[in-house]
Amino acid sequence: MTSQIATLLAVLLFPGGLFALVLGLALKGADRRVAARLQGRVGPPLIQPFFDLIKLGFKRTMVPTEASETVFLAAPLVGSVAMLISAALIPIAGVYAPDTELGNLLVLLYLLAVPGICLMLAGSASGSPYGAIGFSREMALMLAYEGPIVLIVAAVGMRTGMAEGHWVTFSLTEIVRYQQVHGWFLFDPIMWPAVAAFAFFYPANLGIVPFDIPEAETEVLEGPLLEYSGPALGLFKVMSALKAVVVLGLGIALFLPLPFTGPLAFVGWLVEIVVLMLVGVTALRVSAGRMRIDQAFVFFLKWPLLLAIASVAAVALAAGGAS
Amino acid sequence: MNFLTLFARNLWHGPYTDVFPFGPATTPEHLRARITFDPKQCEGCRLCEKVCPAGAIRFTRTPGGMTFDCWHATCVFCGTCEFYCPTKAVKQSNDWHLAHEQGEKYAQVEHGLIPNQICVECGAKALDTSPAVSHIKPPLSETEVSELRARCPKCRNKYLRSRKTS
Amino acid sequence: MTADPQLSKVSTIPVGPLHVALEEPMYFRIDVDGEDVTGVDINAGHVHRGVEYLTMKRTMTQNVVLTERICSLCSNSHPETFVMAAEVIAGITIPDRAAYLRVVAAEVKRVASHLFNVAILAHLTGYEMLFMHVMQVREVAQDLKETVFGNRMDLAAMCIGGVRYNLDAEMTAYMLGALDKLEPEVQSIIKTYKTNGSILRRTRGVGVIAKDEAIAVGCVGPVARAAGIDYDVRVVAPYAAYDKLRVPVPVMKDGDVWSRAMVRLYEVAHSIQILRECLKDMPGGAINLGERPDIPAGRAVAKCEAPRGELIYYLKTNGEEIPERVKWRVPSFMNWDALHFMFKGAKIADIAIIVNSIDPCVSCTER
Amino acid sequence: MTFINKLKDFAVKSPWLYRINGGSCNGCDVELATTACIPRYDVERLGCQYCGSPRHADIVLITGPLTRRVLDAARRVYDEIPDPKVTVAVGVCPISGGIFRESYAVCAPIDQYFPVDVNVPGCPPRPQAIIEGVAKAIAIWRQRL
Repeated sequence: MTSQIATLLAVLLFPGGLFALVLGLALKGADRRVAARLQGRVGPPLIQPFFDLIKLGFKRTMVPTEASETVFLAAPLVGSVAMLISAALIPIAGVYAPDTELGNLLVLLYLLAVPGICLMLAGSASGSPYGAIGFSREMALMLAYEGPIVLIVAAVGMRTGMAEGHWVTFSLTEIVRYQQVHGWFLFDPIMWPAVAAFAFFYPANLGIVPFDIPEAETEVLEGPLLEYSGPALGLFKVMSALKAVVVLGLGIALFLPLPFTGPLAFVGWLVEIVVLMLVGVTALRVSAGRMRIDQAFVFFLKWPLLLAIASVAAVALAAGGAS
Repeated sequence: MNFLTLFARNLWHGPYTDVFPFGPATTPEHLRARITFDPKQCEGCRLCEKVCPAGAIRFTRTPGGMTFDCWHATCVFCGTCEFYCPTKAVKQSNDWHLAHEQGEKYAQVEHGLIPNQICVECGAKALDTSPAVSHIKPPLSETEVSELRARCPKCRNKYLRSRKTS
Repeated sequence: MTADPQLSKVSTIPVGPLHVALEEPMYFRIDVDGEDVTGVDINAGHVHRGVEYLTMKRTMTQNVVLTERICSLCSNSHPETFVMAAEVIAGITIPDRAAYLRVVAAEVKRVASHLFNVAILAHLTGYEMLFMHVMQVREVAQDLKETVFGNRMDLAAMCIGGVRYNLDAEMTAYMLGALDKLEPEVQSIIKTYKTNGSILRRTRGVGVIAKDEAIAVGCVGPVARAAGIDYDVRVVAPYAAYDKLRVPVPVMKDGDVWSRAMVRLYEVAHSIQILRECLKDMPGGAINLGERPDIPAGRAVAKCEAPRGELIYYLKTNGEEIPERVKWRVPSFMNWDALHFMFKGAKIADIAIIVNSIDPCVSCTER
Repeated sequence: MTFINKLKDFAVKSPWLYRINGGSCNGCDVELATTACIPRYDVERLGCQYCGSPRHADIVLITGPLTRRVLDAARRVYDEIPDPKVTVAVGVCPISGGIFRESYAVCAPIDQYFPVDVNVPGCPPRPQAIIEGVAKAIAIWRQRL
């Protein structure tokens, strides 16, 4: 019973739920502010995403006549809930470790695919031709980036698992604990291909330039989001804010968890995620142009996939050499 | 320029943003915005009404004289009226604060009245317009201009003719 | 490449008339096979305001301003060509200083117009920082227009028989200062567009038109010059003071979106040089003929090089204040047909980029 | 009630803009793009953001004299904007028809078709004047929330 309450709290309050939502929105605000600075502007206040969200709450949600209403309204809800749960699966080194039953990388991977699927559903349910193009682009992009991430996760799992004496582990808690003892995978040359592949994965998953192709405003108006308004649009904003926390948190857990405990570890984790957001997302987003979907697809089949395969091979070879 | 240089430059320089609307905005001296009208200087030739491409300027005969109206909701701020006005009674100021709420839409007018006067010579009712004096030789003195102004168009002609002969 | 079997068959998507990527209302019906464009149907007329009809309701003086409002991006070329046609009919030679001042107004507009177009190109490729940087550089030109001419878009520089604005020593110094600020920035922008991967990836080999196709549809302006056609009205048939100035004409061979952007950027750099030369050689004297000249009955054709290409005016008068007929052929009208060639083999993502690359001025074309 | 009012005070800090081009000569549209996007004016300071879809918009800016051909499209798009919304007419053309007033192809003034709230005269208005108009529109929007 207590474990169920703990899980519920983890999903609703910390580190999922409210905490992740506030953090995600704050990250988005920081992203916009810093992007503006890099572009030579003042930019919006840090808490602008909160204002946006409150504003959307006061607006009406309009359902297009051609849309299938249930799917149209359910898509953002399902996406947000999936992200809420996955935020509870991300360990914060030295502060929070998810329930071993829950804290499984494979579950997380499935949950991470949900927002993409929701966007696809939203696009096709809205009945607009741009939504349909958004659907096909999102699908293509997902096909392109889902392969590498599975391999990356496998490589990390194998590296940890083999060192711990079994074949492979999918427990994030174990991966974090291993790194706390043996140092970051970021500094482990064998893991570098995996790190590089992950660096290609997260912009695509977060849908930022150069991979914001499904939502490209100047090409397909905002694609799947075109027909959304009011609270439903707000839910999509919530989903994307949570996703930023989940994906960046996953990156931290996989490659650079801090070896501290207590408040210091928590503050350290916050610093890590903010730095990742500003350097990895904001700077990238403003300094590049968008790719075309065919270019992105070929690009993903080439580099991240190769790197991911290389990382699995490297881990396997290293383990073979050691034994 | 590569993006890192641009990053560095933007961060080093700070935002390029103007303070407006939280502070004053820069306004060039020659900005063409709100039309102003000075009835004292108007010659009453109605050339501005004729050249105005948008039909924003209207002169109307009223019992009290002749009114000038420039509708800022129609004016295209081209400055043609100012350019052709022989006495520079119509001028374009650089006041660009023209945004208004819909309720005030029909109040966006520059209004002026060229009043009637009684001719000092013949007693006829005529407009108190500024006399066109630029091409007269020798140039009129100030007292002559004010004397000329106090007359109706007919008596003005008479006045000028008598001046030439003297 | 198609991911969804539903979309693998040809479907039609409407672009516009109100589309965020299009500055103006324009309506395309695009047949797509997945992401590939298979057919384009351009549906025009959304910006038709009946300007040709209005020119026959207004006097010659009023028409100078009316033609300026046909389009704000080439707002100087329209009245310039119109007054040139009127001056041909009336047999007026404008003062030397007026001729130079006309060149100044035209080149300032060209700088702003071209920079706007290349900035939008960066915007359409999603490269926001470059877009903002170019727009910020363009602000120098905008400030120059506002300070010297009094408006950021419509200069109101032309009148029949000369120009309406004058440059004193202070203004000249200000303009030279602005040009000094502009020039290094433009050079660095040229370098960026030449080397930046994001731009090159989306623009090289996209929207290609070959030289013979460009000749066949009669392309003009930067579109023609990017396809290897060396044609510039300023050189071929000099007007105003262009016969006394050195006008370099940049020509490129590839005929793709990138070449068109580069031609525009080089022209910006050349325009700055022309402006400097103008300000240096500016003769003294009158700026216009004073009164409003009478235009006798007659017919005339005049042409000039607008930022988008060759602009031709036909004017017929009957001795009255109101012209009998005014007709103009705008550069975008000629470049419009080139879109059919450029869309061949394009992707959905390229549509906006290709349309923007001819710098379409719908409001000129549809009046 | 005060809590709701407080929330509304926060909500007005996020006015999203959408522009409808009613057949304008580009002048106002270019100035809108300038106002919206470039560092010098940076409306994002006010929380404004240009959106690609009418469904996301709060403040709609209409330019151009509203040609007959574009009228239906403009009305359709206008109806897609969820309430509460505020309409701003930018430039003299939508306010009165400006220089195109007498043309057969022009439906201006647009207040016959749309409930206009704020007018920003100018041909085209300077970006600062547009920002001033948007600020007025935000004040009206607060009352409507």
